[in-house]
Amino acid sequence: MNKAIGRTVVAGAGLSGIRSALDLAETGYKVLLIDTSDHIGGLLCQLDHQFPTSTCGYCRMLPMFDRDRSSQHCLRKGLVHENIDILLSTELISVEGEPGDLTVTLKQTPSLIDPDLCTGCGECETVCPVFVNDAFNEGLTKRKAIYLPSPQSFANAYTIDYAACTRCGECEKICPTGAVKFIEQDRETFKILVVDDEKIVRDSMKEWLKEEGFSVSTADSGQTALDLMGSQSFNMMLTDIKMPGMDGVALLTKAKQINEDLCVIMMTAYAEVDSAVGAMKQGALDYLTKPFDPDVLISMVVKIYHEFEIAEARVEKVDALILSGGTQFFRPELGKNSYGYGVLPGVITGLEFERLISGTGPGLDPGSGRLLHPQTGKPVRKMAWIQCVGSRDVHSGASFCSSVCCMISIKEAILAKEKFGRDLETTIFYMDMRTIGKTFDGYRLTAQEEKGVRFVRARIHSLSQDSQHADKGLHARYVDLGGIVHEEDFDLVVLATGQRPNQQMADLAAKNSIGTNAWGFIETQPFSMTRTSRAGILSGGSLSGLKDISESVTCSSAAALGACKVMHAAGKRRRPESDGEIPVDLARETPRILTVLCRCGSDFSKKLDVEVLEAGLARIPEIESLEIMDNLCTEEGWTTLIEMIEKKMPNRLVLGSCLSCSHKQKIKQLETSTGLASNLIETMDMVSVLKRYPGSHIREATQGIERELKILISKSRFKNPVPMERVASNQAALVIGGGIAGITSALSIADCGYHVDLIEKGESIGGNLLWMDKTVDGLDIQAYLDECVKRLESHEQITIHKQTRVASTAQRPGEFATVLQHEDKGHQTLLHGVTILATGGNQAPLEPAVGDSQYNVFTQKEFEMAIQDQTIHPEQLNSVVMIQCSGTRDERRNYCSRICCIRALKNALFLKEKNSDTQVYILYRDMMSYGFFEDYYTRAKTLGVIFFQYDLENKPVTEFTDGHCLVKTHDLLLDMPVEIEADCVIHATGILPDLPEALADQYGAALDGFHFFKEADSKFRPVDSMNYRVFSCGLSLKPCTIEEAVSSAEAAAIRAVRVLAHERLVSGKTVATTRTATCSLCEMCVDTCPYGARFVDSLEEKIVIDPAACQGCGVCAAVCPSGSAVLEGLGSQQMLDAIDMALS
Amino acid sequence: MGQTTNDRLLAMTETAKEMVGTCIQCGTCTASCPNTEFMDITPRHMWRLLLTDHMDAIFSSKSFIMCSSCYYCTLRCPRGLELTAAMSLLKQAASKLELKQFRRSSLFYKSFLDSVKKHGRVKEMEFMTQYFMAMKNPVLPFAYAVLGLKLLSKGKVHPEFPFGSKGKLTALFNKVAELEG
Amino acid sequence: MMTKIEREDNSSAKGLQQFFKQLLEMQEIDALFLPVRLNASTSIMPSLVTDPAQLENAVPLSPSFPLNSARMVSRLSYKASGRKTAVLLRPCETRAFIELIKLKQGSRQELILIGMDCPKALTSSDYAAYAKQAPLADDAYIETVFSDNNDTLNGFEFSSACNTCEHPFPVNTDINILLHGVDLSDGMVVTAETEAGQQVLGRLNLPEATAPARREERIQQIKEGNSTANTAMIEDITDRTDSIVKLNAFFDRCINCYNCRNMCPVCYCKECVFNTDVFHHQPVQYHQWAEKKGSIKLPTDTTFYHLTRMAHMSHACVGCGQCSNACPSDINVFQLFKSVARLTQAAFEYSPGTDENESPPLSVFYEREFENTVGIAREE
Amino acid sequence: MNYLYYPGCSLEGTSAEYDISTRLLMAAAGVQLEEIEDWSCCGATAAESQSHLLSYVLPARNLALAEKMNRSKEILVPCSACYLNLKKTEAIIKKDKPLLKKINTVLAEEDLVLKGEMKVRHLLDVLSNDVDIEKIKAGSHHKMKDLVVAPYYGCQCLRPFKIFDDPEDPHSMDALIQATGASVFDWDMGGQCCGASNTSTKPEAGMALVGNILKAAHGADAILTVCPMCQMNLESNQKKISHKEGLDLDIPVLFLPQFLGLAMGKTLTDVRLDLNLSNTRAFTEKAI
Repeated sequence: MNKAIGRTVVAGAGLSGIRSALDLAETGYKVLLIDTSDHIGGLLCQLDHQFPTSTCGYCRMLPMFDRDRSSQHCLRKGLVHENIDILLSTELISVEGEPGDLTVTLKQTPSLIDPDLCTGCGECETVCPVFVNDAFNEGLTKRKAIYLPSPQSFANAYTIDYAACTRCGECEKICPTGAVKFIEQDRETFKILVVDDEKIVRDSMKEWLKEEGFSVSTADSGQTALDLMGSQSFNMMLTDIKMPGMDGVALLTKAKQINEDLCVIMMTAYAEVDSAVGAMKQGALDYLTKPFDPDVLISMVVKIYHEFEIAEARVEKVDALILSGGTQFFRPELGKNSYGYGVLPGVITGLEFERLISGTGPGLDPGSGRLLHPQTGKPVRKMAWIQCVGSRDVHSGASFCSSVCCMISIKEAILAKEKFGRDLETTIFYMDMRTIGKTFDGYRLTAQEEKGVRFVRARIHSLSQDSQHADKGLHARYVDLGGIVHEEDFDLVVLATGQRPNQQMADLAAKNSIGTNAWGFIETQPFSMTRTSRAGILSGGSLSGLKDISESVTCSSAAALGACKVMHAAGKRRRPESDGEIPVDLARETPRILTVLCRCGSDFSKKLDVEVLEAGLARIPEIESLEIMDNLCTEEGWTTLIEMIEKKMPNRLVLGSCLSCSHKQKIKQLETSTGLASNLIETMDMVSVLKRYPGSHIREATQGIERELKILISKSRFKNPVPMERVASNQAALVIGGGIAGITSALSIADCGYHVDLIEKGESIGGNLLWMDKTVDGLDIQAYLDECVKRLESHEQITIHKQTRVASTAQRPGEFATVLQHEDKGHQTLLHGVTILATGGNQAPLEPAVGDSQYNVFTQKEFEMAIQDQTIHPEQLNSVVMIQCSGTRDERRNYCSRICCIRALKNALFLKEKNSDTQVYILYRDMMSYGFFEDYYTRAKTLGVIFFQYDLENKPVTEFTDGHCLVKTHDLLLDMPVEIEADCVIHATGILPDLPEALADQYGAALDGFHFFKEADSKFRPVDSMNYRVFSCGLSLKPCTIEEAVSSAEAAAIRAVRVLAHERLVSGKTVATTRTATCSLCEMCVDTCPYGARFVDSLEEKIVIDPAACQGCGVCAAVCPSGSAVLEGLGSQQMLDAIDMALS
Repeated sequence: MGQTTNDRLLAMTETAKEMVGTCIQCGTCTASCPNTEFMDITPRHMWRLLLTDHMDAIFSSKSFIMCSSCYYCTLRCPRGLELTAAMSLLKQAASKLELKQFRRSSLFYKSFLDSVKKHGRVKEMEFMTQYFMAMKNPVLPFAYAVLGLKLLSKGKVHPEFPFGSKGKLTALFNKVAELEG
Repeated sequence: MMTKIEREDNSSAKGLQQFFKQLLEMQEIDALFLPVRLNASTSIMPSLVTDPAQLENAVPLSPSFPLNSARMVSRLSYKASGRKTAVLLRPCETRAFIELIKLKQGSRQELILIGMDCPKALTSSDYAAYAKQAPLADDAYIETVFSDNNDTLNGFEFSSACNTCEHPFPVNTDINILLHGVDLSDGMVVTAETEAGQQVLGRLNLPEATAPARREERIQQIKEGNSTANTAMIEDITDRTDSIVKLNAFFDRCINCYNCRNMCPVCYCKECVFNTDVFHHQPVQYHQWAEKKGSIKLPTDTTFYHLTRMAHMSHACVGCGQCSNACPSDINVFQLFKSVARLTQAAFEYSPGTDENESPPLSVFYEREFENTVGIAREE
Repeated sequence: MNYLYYPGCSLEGTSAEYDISTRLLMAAAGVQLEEIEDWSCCGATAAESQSHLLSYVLPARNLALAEKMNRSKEILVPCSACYLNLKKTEAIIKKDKPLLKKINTVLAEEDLVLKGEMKVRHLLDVLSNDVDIEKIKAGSHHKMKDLVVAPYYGCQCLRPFKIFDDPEDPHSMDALIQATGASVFDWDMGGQCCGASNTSTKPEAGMALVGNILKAAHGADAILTVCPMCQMNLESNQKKISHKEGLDLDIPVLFLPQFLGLAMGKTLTDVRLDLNLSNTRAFTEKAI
């Protein structure tokens, strides 16, 4: 029986959507990747710089093996993958059905520009008369109504901003390829009802909207409106909120009962913004604040008209759904706006700042290299960042912490310093600095001590500006720890705006019974960061709460794993791997190169001297001929090219055209229709070469084109189609470590149908979970563990080896051979294709100086175990002191273990629950209750837990005297000594990883400075090692909660399944080889290969390569002095020849 | 200050302490307060003292008396704490305990309420006179003399005792006192 | 451990022979590698000796330096032979060998490396002339070269490599023979530098020695003298080669014989890229070049060849001078190479041959190099 | 439009002109006011400082009286302090039922019952949201067109209850001022505290705050207020502060309804400008 190929919809094509999609596509499943915006890449398209390198690394997410199935360029430019279909400007409307059989309804707004025809020449942009704020630059610059969706976009096709476009038709007239086609719009049929008790409002709105071609009716009260709706149907209603009798909100509810699809926009005065926002929760689409500009009204209406009228519905059958819409940022102008965002010049959001200083940003002064104020254009000397804007603030409806803003602001402050010099003063005002990652605390120290960023623990309540003295900048007032009130002026203030749920996803969730939490974020199931309340629907990335890049990527991979399990369970198959014909060996054939140039609908004689060009190329013996053709982008043009190739039978082709005709997919098509191997086709972007010679410099342009062509010709003439290398790949996994990360990754891989050997050095499975009782959320850990272990033990694809360690391992292309050593049973050799290092970690032991068990001094773990053993009784405790960061976050172990604060809160809440009279004191440095954990911090405070902040200079000291235990600390704020008599002291000692360097080393993995697993890239490849067959998860990777451990384990699992799914792995076209004859076996290439793709075969005395691991980076070729390490298709000979040709 | 007073204060400020329980000492209140520069302890520090039971320190300062109920702190506190109300509770405690250093303001309020209790509505001249007498500070009235004369001349204050039966709200006041113990 | 090699018949040379004989007679040592005067000639060549009797022709210290022995020791050690060999090397030979070890072209697993204060060398042609004048003058040579005044030898200038050498003292060896600042009449000083060296030396039961009193002072003198000479030499060569025109002129006599490469101790490739098809041009190529410029000199790729060799190996150049020694066209390749090497080695903070654990620059990447590499300069 | 009216003690005494001008303006705008019978003091800041329960009982009595009248569900309050006390009570009894019960126990002494039906509205709220601004425009004689006036809101009509204006950046008076033809003085002191409650007990603190406001108002022709405490504080300390600072800080201070009344053609006597403590001559000369 030919089973169907598994297919998943990924809704949201930002970072997390792309991660999920690629993981599934690489595994061999089909993906439909959709996004509501007009370009993929999401938020990261707007960010040029990432922590900690201050560069971008988006491309590190691209496939590593069989990579020619996918585009291999910057993901901000776009993505092409054989297994991924991408639909932009598309919204997910509904989802029905069961896992393995879901029906999703999509709504796509068609573009007025045919992307296949658009050459990106930009003529339309020059004639477009409309200027609007460029959303990509966060409104800091202007753009036309016809524009490139993102400056990096690869497709290079223009798009039209429907809301701004006046449909003047100029672009349609000038487009040389006829790509712009305005669809006949029938706005007459779009019926709008305006409801307002004020006549003047009704009348003017009617007039404005009629001018745009819409049909408009009016009503002076809610009742009249309802009456009208009874007699005719409307598409849209604009209603005032405050009206006598029935108010707007009541009308909304009733109108929706009559017509569920009615688009409703609320109109409101300042005082009712809250009710307008409330109305949006009840189904209103948007709101307008009175008084409003007609343009704002029109653009809102036109946009909705497009989205709901022109958009086409589309129904797809899929197996699973991954929601990855991300989060939205808090918009100060719509809520509590005490910082005058949008009002005071120089108050910007973090994202705006990133745009301001991006490579093309308007904030850069190319002359002086200084940062310029976006409004005044004057150099910026003093900047401030204000944290927790719209987070940890009940007045803006956000009692949660947004988790990542602290790090973002540190990054931005460092960037400012790096880009504009140390003289630029930078200050971060914060409440708690939440550096909750293993390298974050160090980054903060770098910012503070090396870069000179000032950190002030104070909240600025508002900003003001002296309207008469705008040059004084923004005035801020804050109080320092010593109680001194300071007044300071800043040129630029960056607001670290917090997270808000993605509204579109929240609406979708509400309509499709997908559970959300108290704040409207998608809620995931216990111990999972991806499973939603509906089976088969997964949440990826930040949708369930803001995450940094690495956590988002991890969570999205975990979501992909979830989808993969669904598809496997539903019996779906993977896409068969094309065998790929072995290309003809051309080594002995004389190269015959056909050179074809496309005119792109223009007159070449005005741009090029074709005769000169022909004469120049004719002296190259390998040239078959130079052909000029037209409109390659059309069906007809394409056929002409194919016919030409069939007639002339060249064995190589050099093609000069616009970008869209020469991208990978088109060339692949050409290969299919002509049999000419795609790597024998060289392409040139004619449009951009010719752009270098504006005006009528025909001679220069001809020379330029000739030079470019000659380079391609030289590249091409030494080429031989290389059969793609394949390496047999072992399809079993080894998981080292039987904690929750190991268990989860083993189960996950096994659930996808692959065999797993799990080894555990101890006698029982469960790791740290064995000593835990409940999570801070009150979830029963033992029940969860029992269930997991039961599944593990009964899974037919899993073999468990307890009391077993790795004795040694050897690697060859496609396989590991690991020798296991059982405590009693001796050795056993396992062959496996991937390795997951889930060796876990432990709570660091108590330092002997602070510990004294007879005085009830514990680590957190010891305390919890003592409670369970009933060696201490919480009811009897009078005073408990918890000391956070004990022996950690200082020179000894300079990282934050992330989970100790949460654990302390959990224990504090537990103690208060057992005995509300127990005094609980938490001595902390920064309270790391990130994300929704903030609520437990608040709850602990509400229950009377007393928190003392201390700093490194005054660490708490414990003294023991005849039966008494006294903790001495220093209250940082009050600057006074504090002594607490305690009958129990609990130290949060942090996490120590348990990943032996020798073990990691054997598998080609590395450790970081703190002995955790070192990620291939901490942000974009957070569970991978540089060896593409080795992964890590759980505590050996980094400190994490149980949910986070499960998430990283699932991520490691899908990353492994990606490899395991292939019997044979296909390399990329560009891979390195070794010429054994000239190789001196110096092993320089082995040492330098960043991907661990090279091995010494000591039996045969040669270097062997795993072609799937090789990324064609060419480092080996660079270090090899004898030229024995060769990059296929990019040999020295070709390079030298290309130089000669360019100079000839 | 004696231990007993401290204990009484602890009991009386229990509600205030609960009200600021979730304070994270971010300092927004202090930076927002128009009277900070006249306070010996800033609100940020005061909440901290309250949370750590340093009643003696709080009540040996006069900071909370300086609160002019502008509600900026309440408006801006990211934790949503009703700080102005908490300030009032501290004022109440100080007043009930008749702490010496708060005599001036306590008496001011007391005189005011006495006037209300008697007449239902307040008559500025009456309560001011009472207040000055209670302060037993013969010089103090002169500070207000100019304003007083001005008001008199505009006919805005009436030196004679006002309308309304004596003891108009006495029943209410007594009942409140009874309920509050 | 510091012991003494006593003179034999008032001859240091014989004393040394005796020392090596004792070594070879030890059970642990199967063979000795050291310079031996060949029968029936004045030529002194590195030899592998297994018969102690044949050590009477051994000349451990001489001005003869026909080739850098690192290449030979590499041949003896790149794989296990099952035999233990003691190897006597000049400091520049040791350093070159250490580089080869890093490149997996040799191993010290089965070797005892014996180093010595450098006895300097004449160029091969000068040595031939000198040997004619003073055959078998081994002791006189030792007296001269380790005296305070050793600028010339019978009127012959020492090789410019030796005069400008900044590391003429042994490093990375197991056993060292010290000669500078030593009162040779009282014998030579031999020290053990590693545990392996200690074991060997301990068994020889040599008399104890004290640290030579004037040694530090001599080392300092020599270093300073050579360093001054080196700077002058580099200034001079830089001046002569600091443009592409001058550089081409410098190499205009090059005949692509590749002798310099063949004699370079660190040029370790089995087959040089210049011997492969990369530089085996199509006939049409020569014509195209000639057409472009009007004429071209043949052989082509001469300067390119030297530049490539510098690119590949200058980081590992130990400054032994054998490239110049081998050049039939009398091009002072060494001087140019050393001047370039000084820059590349400084750029990578790399010191070839001094630390066996220091990885070759291209095989490691330090994050601090990132800014240099990607060209993003950060404000500091 | 029809509201119950709670003048409060100050409007009976020190701020009689506020009472008079409010009644006059509302009548002109076609709004009927009916005074709550037998109203009593709201407790001001004094009750709050002395007794928690009392601070709610005093306003509650007035709310209960209003409910008893059964005429309108909305109470118009010109005095910001009274407004806040009444508003607080209105709000808390919706949430804190035990407190409501306690309050009713006390009110039983006067045979009163509080149900919680009344909505407390500030005069400014009613003026800017309920009163048809066209009426003010229509009535205004453009005498004010050369004037630049500084709207001063004070604290308690803005905070903590966010009802009709932005508590950080209030602007509700702008439209009313512009309706008269006058311009709005551009300043950001409108919502700042004037320190009235401290002027008697801690004069230096109170003076500092009034001083800031008076200084910032330099350049305006008048300050408009909507609170008797603010009015008194801004008016009565001008001389003292001017003397201390060595500046001329004299500025006319008017209640908003006085100003609107004048604009709409009422006479100086009608709005009792004679009762104002500040020197209003400069203002009257320029305006009329």
